[in-house]
Amino acid sequence: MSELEAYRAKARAFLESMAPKYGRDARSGNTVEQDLALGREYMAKKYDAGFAGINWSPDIGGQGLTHLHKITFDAEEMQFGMPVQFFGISLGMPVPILIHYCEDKEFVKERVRKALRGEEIWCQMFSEPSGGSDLAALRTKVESDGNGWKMNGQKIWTSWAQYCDYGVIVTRSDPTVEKHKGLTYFWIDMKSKGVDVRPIKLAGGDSHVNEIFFDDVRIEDSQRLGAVGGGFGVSLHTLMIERYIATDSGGFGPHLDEFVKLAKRVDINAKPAIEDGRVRSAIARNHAMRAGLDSITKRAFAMMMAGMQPGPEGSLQKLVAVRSRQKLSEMAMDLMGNEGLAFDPHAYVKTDWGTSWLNAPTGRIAGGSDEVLLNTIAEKILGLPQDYRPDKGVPFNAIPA
Amino acid sequence: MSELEAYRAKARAFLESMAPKYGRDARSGNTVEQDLALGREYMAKKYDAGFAGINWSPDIGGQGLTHLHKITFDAEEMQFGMPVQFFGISLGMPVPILIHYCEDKEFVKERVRKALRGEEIWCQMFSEPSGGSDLAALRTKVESDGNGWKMNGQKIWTSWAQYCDYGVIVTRSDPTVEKHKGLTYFWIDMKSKGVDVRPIKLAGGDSHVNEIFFDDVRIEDSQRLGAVGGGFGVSLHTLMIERYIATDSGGFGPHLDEFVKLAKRVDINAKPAIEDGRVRSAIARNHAMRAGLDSITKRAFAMMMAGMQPGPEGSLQKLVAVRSRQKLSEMAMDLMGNEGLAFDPHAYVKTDWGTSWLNAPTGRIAGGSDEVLLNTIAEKILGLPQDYRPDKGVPFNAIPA
Amino acid sequence: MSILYDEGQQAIATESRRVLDARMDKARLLKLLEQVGEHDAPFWDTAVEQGWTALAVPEEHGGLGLGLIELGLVAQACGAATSGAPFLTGGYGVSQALVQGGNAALAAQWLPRLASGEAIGCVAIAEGNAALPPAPAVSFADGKLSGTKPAVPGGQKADVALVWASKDGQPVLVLAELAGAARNAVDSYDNSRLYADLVFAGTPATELAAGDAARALVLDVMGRMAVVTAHEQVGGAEALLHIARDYANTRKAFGQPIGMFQAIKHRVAEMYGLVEIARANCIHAAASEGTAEFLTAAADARISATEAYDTNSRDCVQIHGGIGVTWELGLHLHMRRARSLAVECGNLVFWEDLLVERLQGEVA
Amino acid sequence: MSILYDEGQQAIATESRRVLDARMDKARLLKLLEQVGEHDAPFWDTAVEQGWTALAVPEEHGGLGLGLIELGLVAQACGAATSGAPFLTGGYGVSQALVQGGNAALAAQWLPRLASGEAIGCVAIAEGNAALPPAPAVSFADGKLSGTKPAVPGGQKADVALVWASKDGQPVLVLAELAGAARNAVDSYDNSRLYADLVFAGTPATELAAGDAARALVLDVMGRMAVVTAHEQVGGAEALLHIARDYANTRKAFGQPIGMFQAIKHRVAEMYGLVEIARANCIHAAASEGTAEFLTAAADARISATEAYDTNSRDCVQIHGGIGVTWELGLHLHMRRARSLAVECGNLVFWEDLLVERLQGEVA
Repeated sequence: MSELEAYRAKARAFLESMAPKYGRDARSGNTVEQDLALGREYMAKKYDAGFAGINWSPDIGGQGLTHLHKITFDAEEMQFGMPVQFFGISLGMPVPILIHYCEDKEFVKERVRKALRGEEIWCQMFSEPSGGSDLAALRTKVESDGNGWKMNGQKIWTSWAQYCDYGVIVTRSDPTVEKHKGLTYFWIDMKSKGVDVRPIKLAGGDSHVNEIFFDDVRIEDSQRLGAVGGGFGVSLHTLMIERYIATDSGGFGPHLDEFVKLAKRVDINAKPAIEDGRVRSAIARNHAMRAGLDSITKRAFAMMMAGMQPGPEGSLQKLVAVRSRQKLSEMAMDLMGNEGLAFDPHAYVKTDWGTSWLNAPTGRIAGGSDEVLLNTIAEKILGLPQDYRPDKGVPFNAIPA
Repeated sequence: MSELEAYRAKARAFLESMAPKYGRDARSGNTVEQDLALGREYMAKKYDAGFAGINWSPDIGGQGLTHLHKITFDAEEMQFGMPVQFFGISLGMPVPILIHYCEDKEFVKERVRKALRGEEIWCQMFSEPSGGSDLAALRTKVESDGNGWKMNGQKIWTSWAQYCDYGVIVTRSDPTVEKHKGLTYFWIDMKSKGVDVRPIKLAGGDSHVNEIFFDDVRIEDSQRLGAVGGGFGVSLHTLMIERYIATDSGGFGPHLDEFVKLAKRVDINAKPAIEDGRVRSAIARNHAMRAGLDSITKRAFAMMMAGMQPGPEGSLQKLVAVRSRQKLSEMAMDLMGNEGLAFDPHAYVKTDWGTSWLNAPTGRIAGGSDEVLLNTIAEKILGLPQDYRPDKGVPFNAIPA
Repeated sequence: MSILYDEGQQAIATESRRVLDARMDKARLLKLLEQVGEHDAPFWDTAVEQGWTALAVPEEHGGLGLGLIELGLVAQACGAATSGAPFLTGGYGVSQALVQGGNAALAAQWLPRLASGEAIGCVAIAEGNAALPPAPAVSFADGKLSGTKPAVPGGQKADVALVWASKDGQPVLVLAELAGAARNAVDSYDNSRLYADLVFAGTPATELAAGDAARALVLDVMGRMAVVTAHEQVGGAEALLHIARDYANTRKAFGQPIGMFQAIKHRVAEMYGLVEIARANCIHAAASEGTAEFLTAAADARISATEAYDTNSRDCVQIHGGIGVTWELGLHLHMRRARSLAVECGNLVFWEDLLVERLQGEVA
Repeated sequence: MSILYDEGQQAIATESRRVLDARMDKARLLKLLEQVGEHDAPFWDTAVEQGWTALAVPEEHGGLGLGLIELGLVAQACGAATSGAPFLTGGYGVSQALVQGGNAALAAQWLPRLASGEAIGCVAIAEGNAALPPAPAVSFADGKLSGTKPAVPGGQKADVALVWASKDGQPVLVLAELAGAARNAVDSYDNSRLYADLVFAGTPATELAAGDAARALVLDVMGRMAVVTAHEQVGGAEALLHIARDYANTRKAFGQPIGMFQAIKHRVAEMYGLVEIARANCIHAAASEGTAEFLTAAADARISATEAYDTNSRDCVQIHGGIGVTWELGLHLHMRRARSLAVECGNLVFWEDLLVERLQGEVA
């Protein structure tokens, strides 16, 4: 057994010991608040067991293992349905950026420990109402204020901000230069005066994202991460930290087996649905697509194990998987006929077709819309020209609103 | 029976009398040249019987009937597979433009009579190698030459030019103004010195389109149609003359009945293909699509009969029908399995799936590509903004090549 | 057959759109999504007040004696407004069965009440996942119904139901008063449809047709309801087209309206194509009422309208980006309605099969 | 299973691409389209010279003893070049049947000749429109074959055929020398595939497997040929992706490269996605040779590769506009090959069904 396989076995043993108290079944019926409390408990257990900060340096409280160990643990953990959704972004992006850019190392160590133990949560404030896919168009502004800064503006789509203690934020410090040049990046205390977090209810009924308003919020210059005017670079760094996080070729919806089971259970015009060509085609095409994505992931993993950089085809995962999940979910609802009209708003997205369908549009937009992903593939991988950009080379405050 | 129905009956009687000598079966196996000779004969018969220039003024030799009479005759004629493909563009666009713009009425009358009788054929020279979807980007240039003009350049995709006596052409007379402003329109004698017509072989193996090279071709100013610099307007007029020509919801490929027949004849894994859901879905979706297009056409007809302007939805016909025909043809070939590997390059596009498939790409490009049609729908019908156009407002000779 | 709307029909279209625009309240509709057992009462009052319930009921029974064309136009306006009550389609299904069924007394008893809006009708054909079970499990014997019909639209509040049942191994269509039946409300993703499992335990009912006559009648009723629903779907799909177009023209990204990007622009053009093809099929189907080709035309309309509404709701949300998935903006009202209407009165697979079986007969 | 290519495999990929790039001649291939009975002789000479015919033949029979991974890489290069001879896949099918079949003498007789390129093999399984007829009409009795196999790839020039036949109501796989069979050349849209109807009238043949063993063997052989073909399809689809990308970057319309229009740009990105998914499935399938999941992986590869090649040939032509449909530019070489490969060794419907039947077993 390779060292990595031994690690996987150890992780699995730990997770199995945790599952009765923290796993999918134990969480069933929890309110968000109950689930968060349970999640904090579980994170502390994970920390104590040595499965926190797996690939982070021991200097700041990590385990000093490789990215592969981290992915291995995450892939195993995903199967148990642990209440970790609150901590994924926190530990995935803001805290690593803090580690990289913040100069007060004692402060960093304390934050890292609390974030890993689930005692504190960090959010990432990038998007704005006017921005959408255009990150550099942001308008939240900071102005010099004594030896610090004063911030005013608004962010949106910030996950879990209502439960967060800290956050990282990119702001416009200079509107007179080209739009991606006048940005500066900070960390802030979410409990600061002038910060107002308002949850946004989504189409599926839940409210895990927020609008955040800033009214003369005071920021010390020591909270700055990177240079003044260097915020766009830090933002890109943030987004690129976790290139190969655990993916799901099912687009974070139900496994294809669930569809096959449904097709075996129900009839189409008095014949088993699984014998119907339409259903067979959907199953086979989805299987081939998912198998391809899985094979891409496995090859990326193998390349990382061999010390190589994985290929760019990993960027297809979300685009292809979530779009397909949306249509497959619709077809599953069609097959269920009147039986599928019933709906449980608390059902699990990976086993319930209605929930999967209702939340699929969010998946196709969050973390890069289909259109942005296609543009990125075309430009970055294939070398096609950028779209026409009338805002290019123009000072931010000269772009027509 | 309405007057129009009576007309339809009369047309049908004429066509039935012609079919044994000129119809689909009689033409089977003809070379292009034989077919052209037969076509000329048929056109003369049609002229003598009073079915030529149906909706043209009696002043110039037409029948003085309505556009509806014309469509009625064309729809009937289409069912007989007469050899009229050589004359469609000639009578559809260049000759009407000549009638409208040419001031020498005796000359026009003579040309009209010969064109209607199939003795002379006209082509329309618009596209250029550098142009593609961008009509106004054309480069074929004319320069003043005494009291006339001298033309140099190249046109492409000109249907049947190798058999044509005359043609209409749009040229660049002034490269120093914005690209759609410096154009001038002429008719020319295709036998003039300096005109070199070279047939282009297409993917399906036939050569009904041509490249045409012009080397110091002399044009009299009396051959000009419209004002100097007014060529773009005359071109648009040309393209809009026949808005509701006879359409075909099958995308000019086989009728859906042919597909149903095939599906009844062949098996999929030892069961009749017609019972397979994939096949059923293809049939049903295509039927619904074609029925919708047919209903649009019938409503347009009804509106014209009521003296109203038909709705813009008529512009969907070619886009939707040809694209669907391409995929349906592929599926038919799949269903035929090894039997469908055989191919007759002279098979009829409306009954043979292989021929339909091989020529479908031409259909999706000629007469406005899918992309141009979608742009037109978006801009002209829905009021969406035009694409970015860096050539807008720029003199033609200042646009980077 | 294809028709141009006459002046009266155009007036119905304009007026129904106008009234619904004036009274439509998105906040009210959003609230209904989270309540089981409530429909959009102001909409239903409007429908009754405007005489929409009477539209397709024969004049001798207190109706206006109009047909599918007119009802379709109203349904289209209702679809655009995601109006929150399923009774119009259900009431039409019941009244058509009464008109065509063989019981004049029953027709005389119920049609005037359906026309006036005093009574609410629903149609219970489906069982399990089957839109039209060939041998329904709900049974009819000695004038009494037994068994359960799942998730019947309007079932929570209807007074009377048209029920597809079995009697001595033969199918029958019967009319049952629901006072004597239990209704288990279904919590759904589109709650104003008022889905209920109707549980019959010896519920008295009256036979309208049996055997082959019942088979022919149930198909005709389903075809008619499918055409009304297809109009409703076209109304929704067209509303989404307009919302998407307007957003693409006003929302800016990278310094320009997002409608300048062909990914957006061409998608909106495709949405238009889907709407117009479905609309054309709807007009044709409504005008084919009573002809031999009616069911074929109804299937064409149903298939293209379902595709249009599902696709346009997917694409309209996608064009909006983040704001498109918020509760407040309410695009999910259309998304949910697209799905509930796609399932009610037979899914795509059902209509595809029905259409192909009819075409098979035509091609020798 | 999924693998990274080792150095030797990478060298095979690079070298086969290099050789074919150097010797590929579009004019020659275009000419072949209009001739019945001719294949691309320089390509076939190259294949023999490079040892591609020997690649997957066991060493004891004069081969190189490599497997599907290596043959797949060569097939991918051939696909990119629309190489004009079908013998590589057919020869592989025959040699695999010989290796796995129960006749050592026959294997010893033919494998060295197939490896050296001295003999050409073809595979005749399909009948009518069925890729794998459960009860083939071609019959085998007393060591002799009777009946016709339609449009066999390579059939015009092959020396030996693997034939799927019936014997006493059981299926058999037999090997027949074609010297004793009639071949009716089929005029096709992709003539260098050398399709011929093989007419057996008492042609001598030797049995390799019968009954269930024959069923298992024919599926394995078809799976292997499907994986080779899928690699060829990926090669073609990838070539089209590159052609489309380059054209989008250079061709200008309305004053800018057409690749700036998202209708073009996003379509090219989608082409990339189809290629990479199919490629990943091909690698996985080739690496799964001999495992229990091989046929599932082969079906995944075949389905995604067929979709990729068909779609990319449609879209690459469309991106080119008028020039894309000219004979000279030759994109139709890919268009035609996409279709001929989609039909050879089982169409999409066949592989979808096979895949679903295997998945059905897995899901309890």
